[in-house]
Amino acid sequence: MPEMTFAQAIDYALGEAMAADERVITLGEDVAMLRRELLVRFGPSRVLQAPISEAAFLAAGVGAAMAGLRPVVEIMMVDFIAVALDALLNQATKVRAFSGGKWNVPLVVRAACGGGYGDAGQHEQCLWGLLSGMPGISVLVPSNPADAAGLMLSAIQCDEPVVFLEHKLLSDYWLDYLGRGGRETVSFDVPEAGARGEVPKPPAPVPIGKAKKAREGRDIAMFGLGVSLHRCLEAAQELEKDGISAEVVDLRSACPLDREMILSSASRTGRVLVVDEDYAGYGLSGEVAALLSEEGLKVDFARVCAEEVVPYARSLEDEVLPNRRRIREAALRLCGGSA
Amino acid sequence: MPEMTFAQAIDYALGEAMAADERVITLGEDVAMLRRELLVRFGPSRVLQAPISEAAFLAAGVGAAMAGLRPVVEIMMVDFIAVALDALLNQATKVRAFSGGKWNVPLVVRAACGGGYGDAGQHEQCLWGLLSGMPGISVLVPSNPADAAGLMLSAIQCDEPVVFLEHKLLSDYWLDYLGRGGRETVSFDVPEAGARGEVPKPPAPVPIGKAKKAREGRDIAMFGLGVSLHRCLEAAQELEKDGISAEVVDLRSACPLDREMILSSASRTGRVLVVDEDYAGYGLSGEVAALLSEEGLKVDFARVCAEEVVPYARSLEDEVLPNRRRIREAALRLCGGSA
Amino acid sequence: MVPDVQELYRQMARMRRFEEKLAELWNRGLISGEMHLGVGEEAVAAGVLAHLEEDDAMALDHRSTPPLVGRGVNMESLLLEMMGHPDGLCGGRGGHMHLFSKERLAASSGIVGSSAPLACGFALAARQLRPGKVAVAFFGEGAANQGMLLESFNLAVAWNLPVVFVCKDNRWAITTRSRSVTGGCLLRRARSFGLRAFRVDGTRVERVWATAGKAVGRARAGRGPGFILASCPRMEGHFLGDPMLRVFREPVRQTLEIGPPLARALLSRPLAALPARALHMGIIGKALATLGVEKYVLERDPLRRAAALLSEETRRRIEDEASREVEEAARAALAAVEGR
Amino acid sequence: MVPDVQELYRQMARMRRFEEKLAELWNRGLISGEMHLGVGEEAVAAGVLAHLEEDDAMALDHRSTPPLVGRGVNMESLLLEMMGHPDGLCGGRGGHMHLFSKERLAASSGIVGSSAPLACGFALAARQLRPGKVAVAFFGEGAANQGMLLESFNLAVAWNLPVVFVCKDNRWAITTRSRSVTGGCLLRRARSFGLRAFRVDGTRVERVWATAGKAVGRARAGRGPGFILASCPRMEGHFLGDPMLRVFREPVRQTLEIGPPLARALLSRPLAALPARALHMGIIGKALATLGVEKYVLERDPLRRAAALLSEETRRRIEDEASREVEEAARAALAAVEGR
Ligand SMILES: Cc1ncc(C[n+]2csc(CCOP(=O)(O)OP(=O)(O)O)c2C)c(N)n1
Ligand SMILES: Cc1ncc(C[n+]2csc(CCOP(=O)(O)OP(=O)(O)O)c2C)c(N)n1
Ligand SMILES: [Mg+2]
Ligand SMILES: [Mg+2]
Repeated sequence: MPEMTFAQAIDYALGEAMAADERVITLGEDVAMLRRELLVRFGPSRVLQAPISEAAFLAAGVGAAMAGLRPVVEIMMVDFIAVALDALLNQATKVRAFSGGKWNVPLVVRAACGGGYGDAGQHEQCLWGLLSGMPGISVLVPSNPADAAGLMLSAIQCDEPVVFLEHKLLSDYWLDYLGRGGRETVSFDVPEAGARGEVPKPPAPVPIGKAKKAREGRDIAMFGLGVSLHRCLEAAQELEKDGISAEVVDLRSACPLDREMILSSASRTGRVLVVDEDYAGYGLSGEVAALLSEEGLKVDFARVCAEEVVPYARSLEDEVLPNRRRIREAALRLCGGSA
Repeated sequence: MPEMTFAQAIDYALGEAMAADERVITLGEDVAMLRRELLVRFGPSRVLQAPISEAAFLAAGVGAAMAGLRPVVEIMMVDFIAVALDALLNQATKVRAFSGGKWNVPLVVRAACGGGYGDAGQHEQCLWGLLSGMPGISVLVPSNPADAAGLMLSAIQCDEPVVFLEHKLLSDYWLDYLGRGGRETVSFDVPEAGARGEVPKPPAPVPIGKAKKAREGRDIAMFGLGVSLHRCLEAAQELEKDGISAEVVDLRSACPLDREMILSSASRTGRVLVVDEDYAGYGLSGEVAALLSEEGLKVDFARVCAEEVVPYARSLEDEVLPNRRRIREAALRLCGGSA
Repeated sequence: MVPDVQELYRQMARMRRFEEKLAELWNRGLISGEMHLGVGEEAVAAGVLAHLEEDDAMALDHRSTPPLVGRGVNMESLLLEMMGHPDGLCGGRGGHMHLFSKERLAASSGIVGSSAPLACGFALAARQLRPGKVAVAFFGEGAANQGMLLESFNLAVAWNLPVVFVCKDNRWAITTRSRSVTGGCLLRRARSFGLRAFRVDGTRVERVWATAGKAVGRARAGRGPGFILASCPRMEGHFLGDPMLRVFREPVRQTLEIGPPLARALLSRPLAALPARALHMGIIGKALATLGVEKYVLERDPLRRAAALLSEETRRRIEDEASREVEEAARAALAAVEGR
Repeated sequence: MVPDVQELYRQMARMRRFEEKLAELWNRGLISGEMHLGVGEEAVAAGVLAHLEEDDAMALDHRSTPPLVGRGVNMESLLLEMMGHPDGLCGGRGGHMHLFSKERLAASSGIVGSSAPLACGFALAARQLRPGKVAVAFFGEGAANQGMLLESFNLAVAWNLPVVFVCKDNRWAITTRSRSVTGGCLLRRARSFGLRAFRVDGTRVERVWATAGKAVGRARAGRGPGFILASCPRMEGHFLGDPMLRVFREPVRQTLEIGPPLARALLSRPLAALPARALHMGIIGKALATLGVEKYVLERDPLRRAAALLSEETRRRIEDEASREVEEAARAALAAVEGR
């Protein structure tokens, strides 16, 4: 298995899918440069450079998907979905339902997400909670190259709308574009295991909605995804010194959730900590709580999330995004100790 | 206290606010006809007819609010917010945070919401879950004329962005426009206590984020808002015959939630049923579950929500929206009985 | 080339009879929700559709029944859908604002302006998968202020998509006179994005046919997207039961409903200068008056105008056929609904 | 009226020196994230701002420092903000894409196109609360394809708002040649919505000044919104550290980075016809080449051009003053940052 960066893995899977199926196309702003390798391979009729018109080109992606293509539409950063949400909320996710199951929308929306490099909260949001709130959509948030490739493949093969989120802190070119800019004078807390790793060749699809146990543990189950998954693992190591054995589950998709694994980890440990870089309220962490409560699983529960708009200053940002310290403290509290 | 319809109460409060403060204006599509009484009173410079350009006129509302006005912007139906979400997600709710607390946005977004009259799920959504997921916003969902007037007043007085949702089933003119169309041949399950009632004169502001106990009970606490509140009350009556004493709480706002009342009702009854016309996933019901779980309150929990896109056929719609039967069954299950 | 006026009229008659049936069923309470008819738009639909081939696609707005009927979607399944029957076109789950026919590559949406980008996507797929096929978007002049639609004009040009945008200009958006909230002129607006733009009297089917022929032909040949601005009357108000129309149809009852609150508002304190108030009152009065005038401009009925091109006998034969087709579909549909 | 070229140059020099300082601090790692400079846009900013009065408002895009500096926002507080210091303009919470000065009614946003509707709102409030005051929106030519911005053109006309839209046409949107994704011509586009539209060479401050005088004057007098299309160079790439620029600045290292994967892609299976691939490769090559050419069109530097209108002595005096002001602000800001 070759080693790849997170970003390479995604484009590798996309490239393989495009090679295997002529109906797969990709479009978005600056794709001629961002996906130049795909452009060179597949030409401008399948790698379409778009104007700054997210609403139109995302909705066009819906139409293209309805009419037989399998478009991967890039919304450069997920924050910008706000100008184009209609295409998802009122079009893509409604077609299957309104048509009585007769028509479907095999659309992939690809977007960079997440913070940790100092762009502030109009460019560093996660928004998977908001997006997951629409019935009829899947929202994937890989945390490592192999999953990234496998989930991209599954997204393209899926017959329903899928949002694929690429965390900028794992994605070297985004981090370089937006954060480093070629400087040696700045540093970022990049989880190495997420940014680089082995990827099966040919890429193997990773099933949508299946979580993965990233670490076994007895005392507490921590649920995370994307960069937060790595923060959980980092915290779990520290917690070991505190005498706490933490299980860590990589949810891999914000929606659908892997009920089974969540329930089994939660019931076995009796304590649940959701770590979510997205906003705390009305999102993923609440959904996990509801899922547990609905099943009558009465566990100790806490969450570590972004509680407010991500501020610009790196030091403030580090406190708003879930970090090791906050995770550890929350875990200790849950386990009856104190930090 | 004069009796008013739900719709009259809102426009009454809005009219009083406009009379008291020149900075209050209202704008939106068709307001010259929808708010004709305000137009006659305050003229076209304060009741502005807008083109079908929600993105621009909502964002203009943000700018107007920043520059000293207190705009009430109508997005005819909340579903259409999808074309204008940027104004809320990336502008209105970010200004206070990004400006370091130095600038704020006293904006009210008014929109009709909800179903029960056969327009299907591109026009009958609630979306308060999606909207509540943005830090820095309040989302109000009154269930009766007095609250509608009082909350509208508070929304206008609030210095931060507020979404005010007007349920179409309670609002006679919307229901007539969209559902009845002057026909005698159709009928709707309108909760009378919500559609008409006494309203204090002058209108009394209702504090934002304060729930109200709508019914006392011992065995189970049901949380609802808007039309769902009435469905809870109806179900509670039936449950009485089943020997179950149900408490019903009108949340009145989807965000912020009244932590205190939710916790007290939940802990007293030990059983919680969230009844929510909005989508089940990643929304209000999850947030209530998280809130309870975070407090370590281990109650029996269930939710009755819209699980999917609202279908067109009235009979199908009736099953997708929370109804008495589903509420009663869920309550019975929670209380250990069966329907 | 000359248009086949008989065939065009036949399609228009089918659309009209069908929608009259819809109105009847709606009034009987068998169709729920808002029911927007395309009565008055038949010449636009028929004139454009005459140039469509198999595998061409259509993106439609909230007045989508005429194009669907014109494209040959089964009338009974349409009626069943409107009545929310499981055998309806969409299993009763879409309803009249959300009609989908995958076979015919036709989709409607109740979100104003959304048909334009959808058609761009249809056109993009056509170019990749079905070269020589085109997509058409139908929408109103009010939609021409919606951002995603304006973006689509640009997108279509930037990507040279085989798409034709058809703007049905009935001059109203619900109760708003579109001119009063629209800057400039829509023809120039479309042109300024680089679209080839045509203006046509949308009540004259033969002219629509000729204009659409040019626009569709160009798009099909890969010579670029087009825009057609077709004026047409709004004969049945915004939707069935339009309260503004009711004012004219039942003046006494409705004035009693609308009048008193307005008068109260006029007099309520604190008072703006009374002349100002009278002026504001005037704004509403004028809107209502204009609407009233419009309403009775029935000589702009496209069917009447097309009928003038035919012999009385031909017209009657076509009408009879259309009525029969609709009645049969309605009978079958009603039987199915009542049989449930 | 004639422009006060000295004053205009003074503002431009202040903007330029300030942004050079930003670049320095950014390179030192003291400023985080994307840093978009307005280097090359100074004549547009200065020429427009010269017509603004107290209580006029500005809505800005991601290149907002020149207008803020020109409007007199304290340099030290701007620098502190960029460095994320609690005493910064926004308490270190906004950063360079989200700068807000309530006193100066100036707000920036990193969402492309959002400045236009924001300015409409500012203008609406001005009309109600501060008659005779105007609002200005700055944005790039790439933003002119964003729906909410196009809607704003219409809204401004429909409501006759006292707003001036200023489009800084640097011909690029990140790595995209805007012409390649934009239909028609932007001047005509603005005009088609009913805006009074002006074109001007945005590198000539005296011309911008004259044009802006007309547009702002009309708006201020309530005679309607305006649009200015001002061409200007993008001298520093899209943002600091722009990888496309790096290719030209450090050709060897960067080509090693970009080259091999491209070559691999060129040869990877399954193969498109090789000539097609060479063609695709050409697209990228051409983009890079164009950028390279652009980069060296430094004679379009607006400061150089404005300087030619002044005596060498005056120019130097102004430059020195500007440098001193910036250096002092930077010294104070750095002291505060290091003192933490
Ligand atoms: C985005 C959006 N905004 C508002 C509405 C409400 N609405 C439905 S139809 C309509 C008027 C549309 O006018 P026009 O496009 O001219 O079509 P017409 O009804 O005149 O045929 C409006 C505002 C909507 N459905 N979607
Ligand atoms: C809605 C949205 N889409 C995309 C982006 C990413 N983006 C940031 S700047 C930019 C290019 C803007 O081009 P232009 O308006 O010409 O301004 P310039 O950078 O050339 O000054 C893009 C696409 C964004 N910030 N917001
Ligand atoms: Mg119209
Ligand atoms: Mg540009």
